[in-house]
Amino acid sequence: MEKLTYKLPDFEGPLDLLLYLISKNKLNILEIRISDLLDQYMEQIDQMRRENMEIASEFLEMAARLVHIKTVSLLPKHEEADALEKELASDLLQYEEMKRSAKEFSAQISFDRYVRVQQKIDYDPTYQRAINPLAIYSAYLTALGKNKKIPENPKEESFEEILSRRESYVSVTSKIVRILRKLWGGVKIRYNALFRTEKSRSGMIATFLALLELIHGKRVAVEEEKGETILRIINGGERHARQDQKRD
Amino acid sequence: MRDKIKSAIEAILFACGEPVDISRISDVLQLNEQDVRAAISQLQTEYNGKRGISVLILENSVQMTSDPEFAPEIRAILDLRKSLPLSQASLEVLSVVAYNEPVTKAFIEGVRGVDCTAVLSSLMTKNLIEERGRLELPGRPLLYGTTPAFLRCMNITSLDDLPPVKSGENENGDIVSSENSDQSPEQAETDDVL
Amino acid sequence: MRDKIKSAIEAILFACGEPVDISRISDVLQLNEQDVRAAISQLQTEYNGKRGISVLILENSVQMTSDPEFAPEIRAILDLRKSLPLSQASLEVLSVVAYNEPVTKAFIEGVRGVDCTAVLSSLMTKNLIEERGRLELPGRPLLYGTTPAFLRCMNITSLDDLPPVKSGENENGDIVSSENSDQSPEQAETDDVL
Repeated sequence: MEKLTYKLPDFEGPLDLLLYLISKNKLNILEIRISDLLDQYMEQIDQMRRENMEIASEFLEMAARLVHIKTVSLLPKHEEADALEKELASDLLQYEEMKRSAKEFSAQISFDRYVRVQQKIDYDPTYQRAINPLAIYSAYLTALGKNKKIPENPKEESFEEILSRRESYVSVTSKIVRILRKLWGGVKIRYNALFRTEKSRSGMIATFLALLELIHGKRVAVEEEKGETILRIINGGERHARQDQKRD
Repeated sequence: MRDKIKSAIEAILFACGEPVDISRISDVLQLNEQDVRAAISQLQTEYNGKRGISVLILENSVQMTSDPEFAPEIRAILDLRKSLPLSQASLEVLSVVAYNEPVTKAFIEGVRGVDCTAVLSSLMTKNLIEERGRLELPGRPLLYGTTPAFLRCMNITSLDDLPPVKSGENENGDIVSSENSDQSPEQAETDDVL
Repeated sequence: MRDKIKSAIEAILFACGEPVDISRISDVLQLNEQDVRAAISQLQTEYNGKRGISVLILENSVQMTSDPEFAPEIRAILDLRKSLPLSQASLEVLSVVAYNEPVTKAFIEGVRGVDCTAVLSSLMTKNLIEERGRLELPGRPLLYGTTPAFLRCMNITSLDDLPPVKSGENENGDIVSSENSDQSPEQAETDDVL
């Protein structure tokens, strides 16, 4: 659902990073030494890893591409490597050109000209041309495209994430209920399994807070069993004393 | 050389459209009201009756409007827009609404995979779709549905007269004629003006 | 004595607000396009740089706007904040679209090497780019192009006024294309679905 991607500061993508490395080493795009470039590129990726940044998939795809070029360039025949290097060089030149245009655009673009909304006049703007129902039908199939299946109206669940952000307290309560339901009747579950179904970060946080709450209220116990952290319900999940009365 | 004060007032009146308090203009331009009124009266001399735009004073406010003499031309220009063919984007948004109404903007954008703000607002202006209350979900998103004017343009009495779409009907958005033979596509075609 | 043609055009431009096709004006005023263009060019001489209002030609349409010099005054009156500058990503996507339009999302992503969904949608919301139908290829990917508002914000009359691309590699001034940036239908299909 939620795609968490961070880009390296100041880099718009893998090509941008490559261009940076090339200019830092004062290299010519048309004469890249692929193994040097690959080493430096991987250094950057490793750095991102060390800083615990989630690396956008595009950066990894580029790493794979560089590795591939390096691999084929080790083969006795060089045609394929040459072709791949040329392709990379052309991508880089294109990207460089685009960055240059973007810079020019940035200097030229301005939002200081204001325009008017249409003057209120006594006038009926209703559309008047005939519309072919078949054109609507055909447009619908086109709009659906590969989706094909007719979509459904949004459901309550799809808003859980927004809800949990807006009123995180409610969401923690719902996670408490969810955890208790899972452990009901003495079922033991692994700690990790609790989070596996959470697709969003806020969902995970809410689940974790809910678990802390349950442990605090002595309704759930965390134990170790055969080297694994497991969760178990205490006393059938009954609420202990007055602790979290105020919460509901 | 242009007169800065007059030009600033022109720019303000142009952009606002509605009547603007003269005192507000004098605040923003840091001038006294008398100077502002003097500039406005010069603008009136330059515009009214000489150009297609007029400057009107209404008690303590001032407004720019088009000269009513040209109302027929303005209407004629706007009329042309009512009979331009719809864009592919408009047709698609209309179709998504027609086959699923009432729907939210998010629903339409989910189907099409693209922002539809501008298209929606142009279809609303054309009276082809309308607001239909709100969905009782967090955020209470607006719902959209088609209008009687839309049915009139299609020359049908109800959305049920649209060719039915079955789930998984086709691959690439081309018209499949075999499966929806009851709702004769040929018939519809004769109404087509495009 | 006022010039009827110029006044009518002024009234139309003022009342419509948005860019108006020059051909539509010539239809409504029953004049040939040359005469309309001549009148517009006179209006430009009378307004631009001399008044608070400007008349701009944007490709085949014409629009009245406020003079940028008075943007601060207009913002003060309308209680608007200065719009934020575009992000680097937005500028890059804009430049790819402007130099190659109409283009698919897959093409833009091929050039930039990163996903552009959010940037595209923000540029559409800002009305700097718009849908331009679909590419007649399997999957029928959406096409994007720049808007008259883009020309207006860039202060140019047509995309031809953009600085030429000085590409190192090829002679005809196009951006060097590579296999990677081809409008691959497969890529388009998978990427177009949100």
